[in-house]
This record gives sequence, C-alpha cells and structure tokens, in this order.
Amino acid sequence: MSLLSVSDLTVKFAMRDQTVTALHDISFDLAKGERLGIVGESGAGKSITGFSLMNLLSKPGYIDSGKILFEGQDIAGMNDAQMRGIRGNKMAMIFQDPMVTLNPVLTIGQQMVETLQAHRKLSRDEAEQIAIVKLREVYIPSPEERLNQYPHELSGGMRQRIIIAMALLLNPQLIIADEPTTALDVTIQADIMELLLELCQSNKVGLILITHDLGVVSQMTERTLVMYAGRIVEAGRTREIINDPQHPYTQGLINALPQQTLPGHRLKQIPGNMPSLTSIPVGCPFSPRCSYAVDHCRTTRPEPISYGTVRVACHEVNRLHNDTPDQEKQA
Amino acid sequence: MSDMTTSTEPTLMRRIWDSNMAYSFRRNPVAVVSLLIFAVIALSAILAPLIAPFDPYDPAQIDIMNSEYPPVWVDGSESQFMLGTDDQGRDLWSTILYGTRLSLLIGLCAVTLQAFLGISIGLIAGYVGGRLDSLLMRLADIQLSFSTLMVAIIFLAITQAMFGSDTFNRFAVYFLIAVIGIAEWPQYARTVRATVLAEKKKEYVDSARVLGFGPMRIMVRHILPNSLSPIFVISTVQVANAIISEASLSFLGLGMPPSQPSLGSLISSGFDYIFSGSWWITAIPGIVLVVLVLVINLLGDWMRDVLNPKLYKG
Amino acid sequence: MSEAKTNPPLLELRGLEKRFELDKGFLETLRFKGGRITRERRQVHAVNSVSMTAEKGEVLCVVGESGCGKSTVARLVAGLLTPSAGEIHYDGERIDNRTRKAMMPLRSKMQMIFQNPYASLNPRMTIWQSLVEPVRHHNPQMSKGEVRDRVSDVMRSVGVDPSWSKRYPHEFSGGQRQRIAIARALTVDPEFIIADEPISALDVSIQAQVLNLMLEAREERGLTYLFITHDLSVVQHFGTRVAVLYLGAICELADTQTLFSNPKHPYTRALLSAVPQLKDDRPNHIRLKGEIPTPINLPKGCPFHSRCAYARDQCRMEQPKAVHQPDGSLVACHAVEEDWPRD
Amino acid sequence: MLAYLVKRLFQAIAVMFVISVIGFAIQDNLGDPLRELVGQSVSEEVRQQLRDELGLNDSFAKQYLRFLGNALQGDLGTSYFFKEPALDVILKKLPATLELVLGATIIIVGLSVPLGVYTAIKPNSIISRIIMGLSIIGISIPVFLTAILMIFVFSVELGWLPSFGRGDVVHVWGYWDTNFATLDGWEHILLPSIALASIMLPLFVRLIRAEMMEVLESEYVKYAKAKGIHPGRIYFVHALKNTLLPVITVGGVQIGTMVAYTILTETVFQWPGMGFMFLEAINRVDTPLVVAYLIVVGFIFVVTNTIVDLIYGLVNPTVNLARMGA
Repeated sequence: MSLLSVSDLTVKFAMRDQTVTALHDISFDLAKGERLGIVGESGAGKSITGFSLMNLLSKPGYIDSGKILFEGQDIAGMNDAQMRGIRGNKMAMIFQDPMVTLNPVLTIGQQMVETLQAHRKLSRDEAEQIAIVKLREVYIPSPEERLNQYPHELSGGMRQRIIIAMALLLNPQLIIADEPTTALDVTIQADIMELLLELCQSNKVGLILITHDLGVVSQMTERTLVMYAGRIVEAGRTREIINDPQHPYTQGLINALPQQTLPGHRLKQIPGNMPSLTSIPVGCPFSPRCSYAVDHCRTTRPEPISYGTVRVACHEVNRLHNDTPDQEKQA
Repeated sequence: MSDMTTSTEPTLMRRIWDSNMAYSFRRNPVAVVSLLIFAVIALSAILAPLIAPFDPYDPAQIDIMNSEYPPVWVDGSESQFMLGTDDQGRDLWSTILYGTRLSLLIGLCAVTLQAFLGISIGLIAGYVGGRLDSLLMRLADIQLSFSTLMVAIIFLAITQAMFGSDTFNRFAVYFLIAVIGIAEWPQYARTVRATVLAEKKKEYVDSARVLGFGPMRIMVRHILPNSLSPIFVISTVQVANAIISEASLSFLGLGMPPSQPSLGSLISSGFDYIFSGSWWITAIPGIVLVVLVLVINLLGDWMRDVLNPKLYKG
Repeated sequence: MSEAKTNPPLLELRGLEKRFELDKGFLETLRFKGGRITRERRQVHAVNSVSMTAEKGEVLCVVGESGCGKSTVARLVAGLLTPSAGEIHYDGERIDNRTRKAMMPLRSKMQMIFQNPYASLNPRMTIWQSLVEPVRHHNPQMSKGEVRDRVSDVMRSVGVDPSWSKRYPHEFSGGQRQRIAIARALTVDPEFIIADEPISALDVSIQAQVLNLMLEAREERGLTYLFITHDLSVVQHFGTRVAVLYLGAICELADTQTLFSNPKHPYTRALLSAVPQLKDDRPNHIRLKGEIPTPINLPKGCPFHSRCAYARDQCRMEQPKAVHQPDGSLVACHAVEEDWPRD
Repeated sequence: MLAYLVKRLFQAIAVMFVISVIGFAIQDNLGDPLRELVGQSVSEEVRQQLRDELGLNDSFAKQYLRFLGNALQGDLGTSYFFKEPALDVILKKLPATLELVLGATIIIVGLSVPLGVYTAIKPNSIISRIIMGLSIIGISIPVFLTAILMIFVFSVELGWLPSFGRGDVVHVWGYWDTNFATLDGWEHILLPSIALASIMLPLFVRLIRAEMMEVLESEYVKYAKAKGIHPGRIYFVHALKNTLLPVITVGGVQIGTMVAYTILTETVFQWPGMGFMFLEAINRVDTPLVVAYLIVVGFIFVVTNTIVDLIYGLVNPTVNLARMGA
C-alpha cells in the first residue's frame, strides 16, 4: 500500500462573486520513502496542492471533492482536532521563507519543545535532549546554545536548517517542502538541498518537493509531476521527464532554460502568459500558448493518458513525439 | 493576451460603478445607511437658515419666559417648539440645526488644516529623511504624547486669558479651527510619512529618479497619489475626532460661547439642568452629536476595510 | 579589448566604495564598554574598491549572492546613491559628483530596469501616461504628434500592444509589466542600460521572453548593458564579461567564456558548482564552510577567507590584489597569485 | 542597557526642557505678578522698584534660568488663589487623579485583552459583532456625554451610585488618601472610572483585534498549525505575545490622552483631582498653578513614556537592549 494516495482532488476558492477552481482532479500516489517533485510556474497550483495535503488551506480556499488517503485514512474529511494528530507528527512541512516562518518572540528551544510536547508526553528536559540530537543531525554548531536563541539572531540558512530539524523531530513518514530554498542564496541553497536529500534517504522519509526549478527536481526526486493552471499535465519518473519530456509545456519549460541554447542566441521562449484562475481557457489550458494545438485542443479538455512510462494530458502527444525534430527547428 | 486586446474600453462611470470600492459599498448596508444619515444631517445643517423655524442668534426671537419647555411628546410642552426649548428659551430644534452647522464647519475646516499641515510635513519628512525627518517626528511624538485635548485646553485657556472672554467669544470659531487643526497634525504627518517611506522604497520612484524627474514632481505626481488611501481613511476618523474635540472643549467652556452654541456648548448648558429634570436640553443635542460622529466612524470603518491601508501604528 | 586603448570605455568605475552608516544620529553611536561610554560608528561596507570598465556594446554582468553589493553598484552607477569614495566615468567624463541638473543630459543616455515589475511602474498612472512622461520631460520641444509616434514605436518594438495604453499596471501580468518597464526605459532612446535582476522575479517561461527582448533591443539599438544577476546560467547565456562580487569586492573579472571554462577564484568555483544542473542526478557541489559574514565592520584580509578551504595565514592578514592572469582574467586571490597547489 | 537608559534620559531631559520653556513663556506673558502682590493702588515708581527687586526687568534668558533653578528645587511658584506653594497644591490633588486613572486602567486592561482576542479569533460570531458594534458606538460618544449619561441613569433615575466627589477616603501616607479602602469610596470611584475608560476601551479592543487578526494571518502561525500545535497555545502563546508588542507602544501614547481626559471626567463628577483643579485655576487666572500643572503633567508623561519604552524593549526579543548598550 502506498503511503499517500491522492485521487481526483479538486480545490476551489470562493471569490467575491464567483467560485474559481484552483486544482482540478489531481491524482497521484507516493510510496513509503519515495521522493516526488511537483514543478510548475507561479499560479500553477503547486503550493495549494501542498497545503491541501496538510488540510491547511486558508480561506477562501476549500477542498471541494476528492480523497487524500494517508496511511489509509482520508485526510480530506478530517476535522482540525483529528488533523492535529497528523500534522507535525506523521507529516511535516517546510515553508518557503525561513525569515518569517519561525515565531520571532519564542526561542528556538520553545518552538522545538512545543512541537514535541504537542504529540508526545515528554518533560521539557527530555524534549530538549531530542531537539539537540536533531539539531546536530542538521549540522548546527553548538546546538545547546541555539535553544536559547531567538530566530532573529540566526541567519536564513541556519533557520532553514532548524526548520528541517523541527520537521524531523517526530520522525514523520512524509515531509512536504514548499520551495524550501527559493529565499536563500545559491551556495546555501545547494547545501540545504543536499542535507534534505541525505536526511530523507537515511531516515526513509517520503518527500514532496514543491519547486519551480527543474534543476532542483532533477537532483532531488525520483518522480515528478508537472503542473499547469491547476492540472497535472505530465507525471512520471524524473529522469524520463527531464531527458525526454512529452507534454509541449514540459518541453517548452526545459527548452526555455538558458543552458539549452548556445550563448548569445535567442532562447526558445513559450509565448503568452499563464492564464489566471478566473480565465482558464476551455479545452486544454495550454492550448493558447501551444504551437501544436489543433481545433480539438481548444474545445476538449485532454485527460491524462499513459504514454510509455509517463502519464501525459495532451491530445497530440503521439503526433508531437514524431515531430520532435521539427519542434526543435521552429523554436 | 488576446482577451486584453478584444475587450472594449469601459466608460468612466462604468469603471467607478464596477470598481471594488463601489461594489463593496453597495454590498454593505451599514455603509449605505451611514452615508444616507450623514447626507441628511449635513444637508439640514447647510440649509439651517431655511429649515429652522427660529433664528437662535436673534435676541428678538428669544423669550426667557419660554425656557425649559419639554419636547412635544412630553406633558407640559408648547406645540411651536417641536423639541422643546433650552434654558434661555431658544427653540431647541433651531438651535440644534445651527449648532450642528457650527460643529460640522469647525470639524471639516480643522481637518482641512490638519491635512494641509500634516501632508506637507509628512511628505517632506518622508522624502527628505535624515536629520530633518528625525527632528519633525520627535516633535510629533512629543505633541502626540501630550494628547490633542491637553494641547488644545492649554492653548485655548491661555488665549482666553490673554484676550479676555469677549474677544475670545467673537473669534471662538477661528480659535477652535486653528487649535484643533494644529494640535492634530502629527496624526496626518506620521501616516503620510509612513506611506511615503514605504512608497519611496518601491522601484517606480527610483525609476522616476533615473529618468531625471525633480523631487517636487516625484513627490506630487508619483508618491502623493499612491499615498491617498491612508489619507482618506484617517480623514474620516479625524473629522469624527475633531467634532468630538470641539464638543469637549465647548463643554469645558473653552469653545463656543452659549450665545452661539455648538452641539458641545448646548450639551454643557443643559448639564446644569439635568438634575432638575430638563433632560432634553442635554439629551437631544447629545443624540445628534453621537449619531453624527457614529455615521462618520462607520463610514471610516468601511473605508478602512476596503482600502486596507497599512496605517501608522504606535 | 585592444580598441579600449584608443577610446575611453563607455563606463569606468575607479575604486568605487559605498558605506552605509548603521547608527543614525549621535546618540546611537554611543556604546557602553568596560565601564565607560565610548563612541563607535558601525558601517555596512556594501562596496569596497570596485574597479571595472564596460566597452560600448558589451554586456557586463555582475554576479554574486545577496548582500555582495551588486545592486549597490547598479544604484551607484545610476546615480541613485552617491559613492563614499572612488569615481564613476561615463564616456570619458566623471559623473558621480554631478548635480541633478548636470546629470539631466545623461539621463536620456543611461537608463535602468528594475527587478520587481510589480513595483517599477506607478500604479496610479496608465501605461500611456507612464510612457509619455519621460519623453515629454526630456524633449520639451517635441510636438504632441512626435511624442505619440515615438511612444507608439517603442511600444511596438517591445511587443506592448498599443491598445493597452489606457490600462493600469495592475491589469497586467509580471512579464507584461516588465515589457512595459523596458519600453519606458527605451522611450528616451538610451545607449546604456543598467538592468538590476530584471528577470529574477519572473517565471521561467517568461524569463526567456524578457531575455530575448533585451537581446533584440541590444542588436537593434546597439545598447550596452550593465547586467546585475545572481543567476549564472543567465550570465553564461547573455553576458560578454563577468565580474564576480563577494562582500562588496571583486573576486574575479573575466570574459564569460574564460570564466565558465576556467574559473580561478575558489569562490567562483563554488558558485559555479552550486548551480543545480538539469541532467545529472546527484548534487556534487563544492561545499563552503559557514555562511556569508555580515558586511558590518569587515575583517581584514581576504573577504572570503572565513569560508575558503585554501585560506592560509596570509589570507587572514592581507587583502589580495586583483592580478591579471595569462588568459586575460583578473583574479583577487593569494593562492592564484602565488600559484599555490590547489586540489 | 545602561547606555540605552542614558539615551532615554537625555531625551526625557530634552522634552522637559521644552516643557519648562513653554511653562515659563506662559508665566511671563499671562497675568501680572505685581498686581497679584500689591494690587492696583501703588504708584508707578514703587512698581518699577518692585519690578527691579523681583528681577522682572531682567532678560528673558536670565529670568528663565531663575525659573528653572527654582523649579529644580521644587519651587514652582505660589498659587494666587490658595496662597500655598503651587507644587503642594498639585501634590495634594494628585492621588485622587492617579487613583481615577488606575481604576480606568484596570477596566481597560482587564476587558480589552479578552474582548480583543475573542473578536479576533471568532470574527464572524454574533457576540463578536455585538462587541464590535458597541465599540464603535463607544468611540463615537464623547467622554463627558458618557459621564452625563451615567449620572443621569445611575444617580438621578436609579439612585444607585453617587454622582460627585470622592466620598469616604482613608488616609494612607503623606498626601495620599485612598478610595479603595471603603465601600463608599468604591461606589464613588466606579462611575468616574468607567466614564474615563469608556473612550479608551473600545480603541484598545479594536487595536488588539486588528493586530491579532494580522498576526493570525502570519506565516509563523500557519507554521505552528502545520506542526500540530493546539489552537489554545497558538492563540495565547504564539499570537498574543506578538499582538501585545505594538499595543504596548500605543498604550504609552494613550496614557497622555487619559490624563487629558481626567479634566473632562473630573469636571463632570466634580472629582477633587488635579484636572478639576486645573480648570478652576484657568478660570481664576491662577498662572503659577497652571504652569505648575503643566510641568507636573509633562513630567508624568515623560516618565510613563520612558517606562513604556523600556518595557517594550524588555518584552521584545528583537530589540536588543544589551546590544544597543554594549
């Protein structure tokens, strides 16, 4: 049995005079200890997916339909009290910006101890001992002293390490990391990613890594979901998606990277913009920007189909695959 | 991109009607009712000379024998005085109309003065920064910590003592406008400065500087229009506060004289008679004052919810 | 760069420095130490003795991590900040000490594009107003028709639909706004553009659009760019020369190709290795010790010594000078200078 | 820490200096001390001589320095009306005012925190709506009107509570008589305290609510939820502490406003405090007393503001007093 099984998850937002759908029929599985990347640009719905898994959508968002089975239990239908037993305990989350994630008026120790005490009957001393062990695991120098420090006394990279240590406190089954290094510098980013990978592997923790950076996904995960306008457009093994993308959007995303073009030449850009949630086109949401789009694409929404080992939501995937050299030329 | 080019340009009226602000106004019955009540009060105050059955400033129309008649729905009333009369025999309804006119006039003028001073000082302090900024803001802090009312009381008390009460009474309106206007400038200055500092960090200001625009142009054309939301919000609150301040000062005998009563001085003169049972001289102007201030505050609240500016706190 | 000998470079920075005072006012400088009150000023050393040149038509990239002073360099060149020391020369003339009025003629030659497209346009002005304002300001003699033509031309050339004119910035996406911001800079027909992280706030697919636009503008108008970024893959693609900044000082300055094929400074090497690569599964970057120190009251010696695996006593004591290498690059490192064995 | 204190002390002295200049300017321009001393029947020659003796012909600066010197020794002049040192007159009235402010502060602090927190946690409940509705009405009623209304209802109509004065007070120490020792004292202080609190309470409820709602939207509260922390702990440990920080600074400023409002409440309730005294002194043109009041109130403001700043620095870990010092 898989650790996490999401089926037909649909999330809506009740706006001023309409209800918009932020996630459409998201389905995926995650095995125990597996690392999954969710890639997409801003507005694709990747963060909303992350928060839905924690049942932590903030108003006016809500889970409209679908199931989120975690260890066989449906999280989507749980109330807050039931969720509290899971959050931080079996499922932990790492937020994007370490500068604002920690409470500025509580010490690192207080924030770590409270997490432990929320889920286990532990004295403060016992909890602090566990906290120190975990801080050591993330290579925080002199962890005993850190416990008495306030967040503002530490650098961003240090704080993100502490947040990772906090996520590991209760040995969860799954960590959801929402752009964990976007707010950090390049050299620190690489360190944090390496640390996260190492810890997930050694503790056999499942990881869902939400990011916009294909390079990060490529280094960190075994499987990848590519999202566009609230839908999964392509899902499969990371290596295959990076080396041989099937969906025109995934192809466009990879080809648009400067590394994919000779220096000084025009980049292969995807024309147009990501549609806003209120004006998602009928048919395939990517059709207005897609150079392969035919009439059919603009009227009928493509369902995900298996293509080789990946699943792709594209009507034209067969034609496209045969045309790949062409596409290279016209881009 | 295509949906941008095909849609036609809406007219200005349509734009206003469709705007977030107009929409939330229509959806908010409290705001609509408040605006209606405010409009009624403001209109009757402006038209007081036309509506009022008596002229409370005309001694010939006042007869001390008519004093302390209760309103018409109470026993012992006189039908020509709808809301009764005050201690000097003035028709309360007419006096309230004139009093509201004075209260509103002082409130609005004082806020205009505050806004002028505060916005100029706030803009300059925020834009120029440095020593001038710290000096002005320390000054604002000190004045605020003393509270408007305190500054106003001291200032008015001293002017009253210096000029004597006759001269003071003659120019009371101007003194009140001046003192409430000057004493409250820090509220505006701090709010404007805070928004200017926030706006100044934004890149459109840098962009304007790189394009070579002068500081005046940048302040007035670029920064000021973007600082309007908080100015609108505090302006409503400030009008309400100015009206309360005027009433409080008049109540203490440092504002409008009884011969030319504002709502506050009317309440003050009625207070002496409250123990003898003539409650209406205090109660009716009191209700008018509270309703007036309340609707302004409710409008301010609504505006704060819609515009949601980050106001200066502390 | 042999032609540089005959003509002065378009932009030249000589020993540029910028320090920010941390303590405002006399009272804040007071410290209580060892039973006595002493006066001590804390300064942020944002830029330390930076010298570099940009030839006409070049794309000079400045890379580094946050706090390395790259944006400060951009703002100094743009005249948004005044240098604490050093000189800035443009087209052979010194410009850092000019008054606003004296800068005016230069303002139409030198323009800037900013990072955050959501903040770089005045939200209360329509696109048309935003674009017309600079043209009118710099060309008061122009007729209405000429202004209109100039603005319309620029709009078309950057792919801004003229029918957007009456709209306000909030009606556009980030990519569209950045186009408009570029259009605004181009309305005054500049020859030199300072671009401060112009694409880092944008999505990948949009980044490519904006970079292409900037490439086109360079070809069509013969622009010179000072391009500030933290993204090395963009540098490799777009830049002709690169300056790597660390704690406000230049570590390495070289032609893009040279730098990417043969990085010499230990920091440049670490930076290059930290970029996540698409087609390899495992990160194998050079791990740096610790984190970037704060630029307050810099320690002496090489600014990078606290994180450098090769640091020796000399690195802790004296700051390395930038030295020309055989392949034309400029490197500030004792190890490189004296050819210590590395690895 | 010490340097921070020294810094605050410098600022406080600067403010007191400004106040003393204003005070002296008032004294210099308002009323003629000679007339108060000798009346009108004295010849111009004698007047001039007296002026010289009193130093009234000295330069402004010299006179100010003398005024300052006296003030530092606790001599703020002699009240024309009471014929006593002005400072003594004020110190006698001070406890009554301070007890009134204390009563109001207890009401404000005791009610604003729970009400503000409740309305922030459950913004849509009926009780919250009622509280918010009442609070905006509260803001809209001037203090003196609240006071009059309460007198009318509780004293005139119901006859439950007294409408003026301090009632039975018990002597404690020095000039200090307290209301809090007898039932009658409690009855007398109740209405004035409520009236004084009536304008601040809604302001604080709304401020706490707004701050709390902002904090509840913050990333760290969301993170605490994601860690499975109990809502009670999130509200009262994570959110409340962050909420109260800005409230403390506002509170400091509001103390000034509160002292000003004592003038209004004391007038309505004829409370024998220094606000009531101040208004009487103004009507009697008792200049030394007016000036003395100004200086004493200024002193109170400066002290409380300094204390509030220090508390803020101690409570807020991101303001590092030690670092500001060392």
